[in-house]
Amino acid sequence: MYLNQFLLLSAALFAIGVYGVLARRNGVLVLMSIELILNAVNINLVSFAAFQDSISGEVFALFVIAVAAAEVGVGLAMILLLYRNRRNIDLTEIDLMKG
Amino acid sequence: MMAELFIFAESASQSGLPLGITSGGAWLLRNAWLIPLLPALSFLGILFFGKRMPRKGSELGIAAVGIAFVLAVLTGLAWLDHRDNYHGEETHLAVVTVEHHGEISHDEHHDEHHDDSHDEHAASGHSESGHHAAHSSLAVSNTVTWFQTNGVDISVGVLVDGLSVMMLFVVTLVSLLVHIYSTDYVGGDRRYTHYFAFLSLFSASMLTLVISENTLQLLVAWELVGVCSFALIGHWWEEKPNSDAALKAFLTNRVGDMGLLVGVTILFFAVGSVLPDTFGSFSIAATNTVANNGLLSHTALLVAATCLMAAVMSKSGQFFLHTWLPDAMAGPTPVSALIHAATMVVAGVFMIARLYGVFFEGLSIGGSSINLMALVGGITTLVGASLAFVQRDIKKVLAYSTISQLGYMVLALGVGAWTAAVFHLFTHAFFKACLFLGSGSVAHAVHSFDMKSDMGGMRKAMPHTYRTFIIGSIALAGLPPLAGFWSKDEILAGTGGWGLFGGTGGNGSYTLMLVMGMITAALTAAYMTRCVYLTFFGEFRGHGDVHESGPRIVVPLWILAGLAIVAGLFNLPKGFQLVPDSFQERFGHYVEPVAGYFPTISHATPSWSLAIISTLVVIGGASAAWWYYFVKVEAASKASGKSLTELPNGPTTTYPLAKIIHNILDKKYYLDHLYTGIIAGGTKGPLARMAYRFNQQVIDGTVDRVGETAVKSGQFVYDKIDQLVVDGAVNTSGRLSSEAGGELRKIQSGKVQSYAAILFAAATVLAGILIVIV
Amino acid sequence: MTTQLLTLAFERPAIDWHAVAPELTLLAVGCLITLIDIIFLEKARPYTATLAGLGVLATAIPIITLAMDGVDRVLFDGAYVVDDFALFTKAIFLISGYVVILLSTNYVAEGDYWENEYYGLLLASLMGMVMMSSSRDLISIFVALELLSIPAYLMVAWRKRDARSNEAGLKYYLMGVFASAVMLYGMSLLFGVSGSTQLSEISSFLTNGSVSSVSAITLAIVFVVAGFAFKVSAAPFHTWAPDVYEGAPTPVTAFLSVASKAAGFVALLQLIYVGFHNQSAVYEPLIWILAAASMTFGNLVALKQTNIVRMMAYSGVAQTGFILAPLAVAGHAGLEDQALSAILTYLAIYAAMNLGAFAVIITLSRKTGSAEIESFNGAFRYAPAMTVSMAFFLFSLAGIPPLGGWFAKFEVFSVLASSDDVWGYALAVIAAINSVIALYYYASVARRMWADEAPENDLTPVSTTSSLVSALAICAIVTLAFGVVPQIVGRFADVTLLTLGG
Amino acid sequence: MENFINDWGLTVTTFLPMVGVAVMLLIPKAQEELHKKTALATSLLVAVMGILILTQFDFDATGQLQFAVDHIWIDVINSHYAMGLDGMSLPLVLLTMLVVPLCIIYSWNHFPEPQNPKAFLILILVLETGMIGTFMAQDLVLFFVFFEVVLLPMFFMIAVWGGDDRRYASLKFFLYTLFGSALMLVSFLALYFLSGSESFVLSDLIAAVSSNGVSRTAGLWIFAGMFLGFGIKVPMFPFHTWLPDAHTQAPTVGSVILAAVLLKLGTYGFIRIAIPVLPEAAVEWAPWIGLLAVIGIIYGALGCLAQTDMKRLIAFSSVAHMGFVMLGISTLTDFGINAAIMGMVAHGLITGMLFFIAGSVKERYHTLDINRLGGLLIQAPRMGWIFGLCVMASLGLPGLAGFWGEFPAILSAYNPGNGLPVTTFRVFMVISALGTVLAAGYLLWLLQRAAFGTPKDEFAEDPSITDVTKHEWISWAPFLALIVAIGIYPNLIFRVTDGAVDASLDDCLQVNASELTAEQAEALGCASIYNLHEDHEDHAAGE
Repeated sequence: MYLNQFLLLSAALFAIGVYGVLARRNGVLVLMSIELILNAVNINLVSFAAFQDSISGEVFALFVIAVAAAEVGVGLAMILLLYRNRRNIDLTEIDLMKG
Repeated sequence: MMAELFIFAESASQSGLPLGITSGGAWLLRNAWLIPLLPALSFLGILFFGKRMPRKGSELGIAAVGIAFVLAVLTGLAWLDHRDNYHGEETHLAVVTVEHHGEISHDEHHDEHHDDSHDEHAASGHSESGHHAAHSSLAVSNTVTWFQTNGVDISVGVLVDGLSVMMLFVVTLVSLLVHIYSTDYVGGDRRYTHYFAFLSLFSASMLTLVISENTLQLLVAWELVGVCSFALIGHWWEEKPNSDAALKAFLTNRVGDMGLLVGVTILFFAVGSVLPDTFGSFSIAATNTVANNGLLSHTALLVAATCLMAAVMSKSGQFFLHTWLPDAMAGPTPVSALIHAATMVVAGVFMIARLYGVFFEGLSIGGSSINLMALVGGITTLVGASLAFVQRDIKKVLAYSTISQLGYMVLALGVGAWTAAVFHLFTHAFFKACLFLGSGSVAHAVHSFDMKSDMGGMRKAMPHTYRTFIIGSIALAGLPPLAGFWSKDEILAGTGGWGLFGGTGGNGSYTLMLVMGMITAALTAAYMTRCVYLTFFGEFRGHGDVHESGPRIVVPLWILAGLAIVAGLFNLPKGFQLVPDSFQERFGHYVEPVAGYFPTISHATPSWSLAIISTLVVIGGASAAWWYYFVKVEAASKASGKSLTELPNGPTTTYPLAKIIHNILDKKYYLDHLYTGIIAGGTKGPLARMAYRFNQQVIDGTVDRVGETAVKSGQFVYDKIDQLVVDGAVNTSGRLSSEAGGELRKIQSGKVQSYAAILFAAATVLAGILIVIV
Repeated sequence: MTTQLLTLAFERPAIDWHAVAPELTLLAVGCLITLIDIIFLEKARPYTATLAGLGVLATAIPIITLAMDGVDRVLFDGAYVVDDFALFTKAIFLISGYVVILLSTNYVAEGDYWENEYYGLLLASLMGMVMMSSSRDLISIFVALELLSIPAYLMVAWRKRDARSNEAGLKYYLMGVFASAVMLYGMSLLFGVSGSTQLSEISSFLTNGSVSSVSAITLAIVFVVAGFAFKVSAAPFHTWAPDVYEGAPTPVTAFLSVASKAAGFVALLQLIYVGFHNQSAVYEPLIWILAAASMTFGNLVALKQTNIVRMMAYSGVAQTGFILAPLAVAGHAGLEDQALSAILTYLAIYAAMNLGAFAVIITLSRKTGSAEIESFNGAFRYAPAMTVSMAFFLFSLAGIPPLGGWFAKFEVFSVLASSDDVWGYALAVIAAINSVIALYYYASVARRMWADEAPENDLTPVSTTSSLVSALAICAIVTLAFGVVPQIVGRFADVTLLTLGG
Repeated sequence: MENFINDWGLTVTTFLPMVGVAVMLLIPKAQEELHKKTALATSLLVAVMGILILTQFDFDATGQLQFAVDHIWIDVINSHYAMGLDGMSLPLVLLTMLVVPLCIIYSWNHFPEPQNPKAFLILILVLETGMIGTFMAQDLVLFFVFFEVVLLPMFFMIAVWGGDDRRYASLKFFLYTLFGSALMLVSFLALYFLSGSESFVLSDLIAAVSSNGVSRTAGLWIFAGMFLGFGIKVPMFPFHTWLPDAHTQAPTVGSVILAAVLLKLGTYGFIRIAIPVLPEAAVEWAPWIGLLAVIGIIYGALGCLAQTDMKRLIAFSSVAHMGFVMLGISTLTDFGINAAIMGMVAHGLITGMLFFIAGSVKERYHTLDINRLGGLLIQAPRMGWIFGLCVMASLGLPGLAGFWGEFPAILSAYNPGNGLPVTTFRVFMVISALGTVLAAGYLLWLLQRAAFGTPKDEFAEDPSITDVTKHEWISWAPFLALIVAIGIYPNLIFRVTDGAVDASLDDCLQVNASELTAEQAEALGCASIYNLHEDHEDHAAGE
């Protein structure tokens, strides 16, 4: 198996994730697509670490996973707050401030 | 002895062109600057303490001018003594010219003592005959540093020679008489003190102008005199026409001053490039000397002379810049007498006389071709005389006559008759001042200047004024034996006109000038007769009782009238047998400098035949007018019972159209008119009126329109260019940036996903560009 | 290949405790505050603010001692470096953190939300920044970035029941996470290409190693720089800033506009100077575009703003453009150090000016109640001292001597002027024009406060608290000092990153 | 005392007003009298220091920098705190020290509209520091800092105490001058870097430029930057639109200081920095500066003819006057620059007086619309005559200061420095002579409409129109005395400036081109100037 296959997989995941963030209206789904992007990054890191047999790639991936968890926690809290105030979490409607 | 940088005391080692100017001389000559200082101090005194003085400042003014007059006379005598028995101990100021401009030839000079006897009579003083450049001292010059720049000292000082002594005498005398006259004439005025303050300031600046040693000082005094005339013309500035007249006078003078400014600059640097170790010099003596000896390039002199001529034309009311002078009559009459007859207007003539070297070389007066100066003088005499005809206002008549006489002087200077011009200036000052003051006293009595409606038949009521006015007019007309005849005859002889009249000699034969001079002489006689008739003869048309003016008016009138009679004797022509040799041509002998700083001009030999012809022409002009007024109008007014001023159905009303075309061809018309005029007499009126209207609409109009166009263009420039273009550019750039701000704000749509889209798009686009570039 | 990983025996890396002292003290104070908050709840309310302030000042002590002995300390074989650069930037973070604490004591106390957690979050974020300035390794940079960003998300959404703060929080969170994800992708590629996460190794690998695909590196660099461009709100990535600044509570906005922006710049400097040291062909045009865009964009949009905080946001974007400018020519020979010191000086002076301006805005909005510029009209009549100091800060931001800003702009201009190439001069001209446009909105605000009538001219004086006044005093003195005697900051900022990196 | 003045004199004089400001900050706003007294005391103290400096000033060596002080200020960019005074800056510094106390006295009991004497007087004192500092600074960065310090107080003076359209005027004034100074800063930097001088001090820069020189194009660009920076401040023709607005909207005292001193910063910059440092570029730029100056003269005059507001007319007239000053400078000769400095001092005094009178008229008539004014000489005769005197001085009547500013400038234009096109400068001379006529036109028209004639009926029996008050007399008397004194004896100024101008002008510009042979020119290092313009060799030898 060649490195490129892994890179292509991660690039694909990355693209899907970005699409998810830009297109989805529901807050939670946007959070899920961000997770998708982060996992793409992890795949990238791990594959590079394996092929160049340097350990720091994996360490980096571990950190990314940990931080991603923290981020999701805060993100969900935010969305919960939004739901409590607005009764819906449609991102396109939160445009009180503009210009 | 204070030596200037470029003119240094001539010592044996460096020889140079002898200027004939010594520094030092009698105490009075060295301290001639006291004369202008006195009126200046009195100006300040009156300004600050005038209100609190018993006679509200007038006594201080009269005292100052009186002392100045006495000093002027003493300086004159001291100068005559200095001129005649010069002992050669003062140091001669000689200009040294830069060697590499080729060797300057100057013949050997030796000191020559005059062994003449000193005659107690002021005017006489026999000196050696002939004019070879004896090493005699002509002028006394003392200077002190005024300011330094570029390492060179620019100095201010005093130059006392024949011309300045004569001018000092004239200015102080006329100013004194006018001061005395004004105490009565301006008696009740509410700004009596201010009037006397500015009168003293005027005298001070005129006296400074007269004795100024360099062109910069001349320019300073020239403009100061202009300001004083502005203040005095606008004395009653409550009424708009008075302040308009003052403004117009000052602005026209200012136009002329522009020429003076440019001329002085050109001369300053031209002389500077010739003299060693200085980049410029204002000194009149040096400029004249360098010009006489052909060291300056002809083009520079020509340009400078033309520019200075512009200044003369504006200040001395020559042809197309004369429009301010008649309007200047809006000022009080003593002011007109002093400023617009005797002193200020002759400043232009004085400047030509002072810088004669420059004009002589620049306009090549020597050659017989008609130069600019002669032409301008000639035209002005004719225009002045013809316009004087049609005036209703007695002062306007005298104003136009002054323009005409000034034209005479400029004409004389243009043809090279220097002494004749200066002598005419000398005599004209007296009789013109006498006429003006006379007209003032008449107007004072009648409270109006309008001859046609308010005067007539005043000879019985005001005998003194009448007699002095008659003497003045005869002198002005130029009938012998009064002053006018001698000076005018000298000028006509000076023109060196037709051979057959014997007036040969001069600097080339200027026939056209002689003809113009003759015509003007006739016209002058004619309009003065008209003026005398309308004022003093026929029935009194005014209202109220008329009584003779007080002594303070009549005494100056008589003094001036006396001078008008006596003045002529100063310069009797050369071959005049009736008088011993020593009395001939005293004026010319003393006033005309014979020195390095004066060009060598040839003198015309006066001839009897020319004198007789000119007298006949004058009598002809006078009789034509006399016949028209004293006979026909007198008869018509007796027939109609009321006092007429001109024939009711005279020729003027019959052919209006002809007159308009005619006017454009007036040159020739004048000549034809001269012949028919003598015969027909009455037709002169319409032409003058046409000329007057032409003058008002065309020349005067152009001056006013120039003013208006300047204002309109100012409006245009300000509204269009300044507000629209320059300011607009600034404002639009301001508006553009804020509108751009407005547009860019719209990108901020408020939706977080559009933000994320922008972020990602930017990142990818930038990456794409850089991948392509790197 | 997997076995080789397991055999590594784990031995504890030698830790130089003095070098890490500042981070540790901050950690200790943070934990202390959270503990006190949990245990004493209501009773601890008045003490947490002062305790947080004292804590921050306490961390300043180890920094001073580290600076005293002047030795550069390297830990974890190059991943964590404490040198002059790091100390100077840590000092900036701590001082601005302290001023933010002063600003927020009354704001938070009077607000109706629970108070103590605010200071815990603040200290955590400070901790992240302090770590950022010493980290020379991709992983530590990423961790430091997330440590300072996540508490910031929460602080922005601090006013739970206010829709605006809520919206700002969410926007900041989503954009922040998305940007760091993009940055991570870049970092992973960078790691992939060079095989190590140490910046120094990456740069040595990039210079002499046989590089397989140049385009991959460029993509990596752009994505990484984009991530940090978001953090410093450079032009195309700045869209979050106005909404977040307006929505967040004003002390948090101050914190974001100064501290987190500075942290972003510190990371950017480390990456470029240490990481892509000789990739100037890539990052110079990129930074040039970012700088020019943010200057022009920021200034133009700021012209039309009616809300003072949004205006300060756009002015922040413009100032970022100015700070980036020297970086755009940093690649030229001999200019690296001068550009670096120019950026650091600008950051220090910008911190003082901006915090001062926000201090005045906070004090005045206690009376006017709204951040609209109209409401500030005629402030001169009822609060002369406030207006004079606001004019002070605004004109310093505009760059008028003798106030601090002129020296900052002067340094930037001198770097650009001596860059001696067309791009440098072009940027200088753009900067000159922009400083004039910037002056327009700064001066019009100052003029409004001086000249116009106060709204229905109620001239009741403003109730100022001691902490606000002291914050204002610190900022004013520092701005004037930088203006009149600029060599103070000049000498400190004269550090270099090259010795370690290159 | 002697060495105190020598090494501390300048610093004390410059920063004394700041001490005054500090004292006034402590005094509460209510005690207005105390504020006025402290402000006046400070400014008088500065004037006393000025007189002390004048007495110590060595008049034979006006060329060298006296009381020189040079300490390191910002070592990072090695700029020094270098101050010095020579013949060129002495008259301008003394003018500043004269104007400020008189302005304070003038506004003693009638401060402009929003009554706040404390802030107003503090701004005036800050202005004084800025102005004195600029004239004494010998280091480019220090010059730039003081040049900008002057900007802020003026902006606030116009913005807060100005007329009804002050918003637009103050912003425009601020942006214009700031744009100019930004460009000036860039050119200072470029000059410093390209010439490789080791510090920003003027003498080092001149030495560096003359030793290793700056390339011709670079020199031109740098001079262009400086020209824009200073030109906007002068103001020269295309950049003058801020002046009329700033003047009409500024309070009386503000426009007096603006006219009397602030306009001189630009021209002073030219003769102190631009010309001595870059003589070659100056020679190339001089004809263009001359052209703009002449256009300025005519444009200013035409602008005046179109005005209805008295203050705006006086503002436009100062555009024309500064045109003469710039014409003097553009000739690059000793005579020309002497005339320029004299022109600056004279314009400062005369236009300052005109604005004082305009201010007093505005107070009495509450309008400056010329059509509504009239008969000033009847209602306030003394003020009318003073107005007349100032009008006469302003149109350049000899015997008053104005003449010595204009006439030598016109005179020197006839004979410009080496390497300048002689014929073009002579055309400039004629046009500027025409300018004097236009000047007489619009000024006398103003005098006629405002002073002569009878007062309009709306003011005819208005009791509030009083003649000159005590405060006005005290503040105006020195101005009037100086205008007349300098008019009669101009050596007061020329004597001081002649040596300094001689020293500042690069010697290639001075020596007469025609006398120099080619290798002498080489030796003097003026080859660049002469071969720049060998076609202008026919240097007016008697032509």
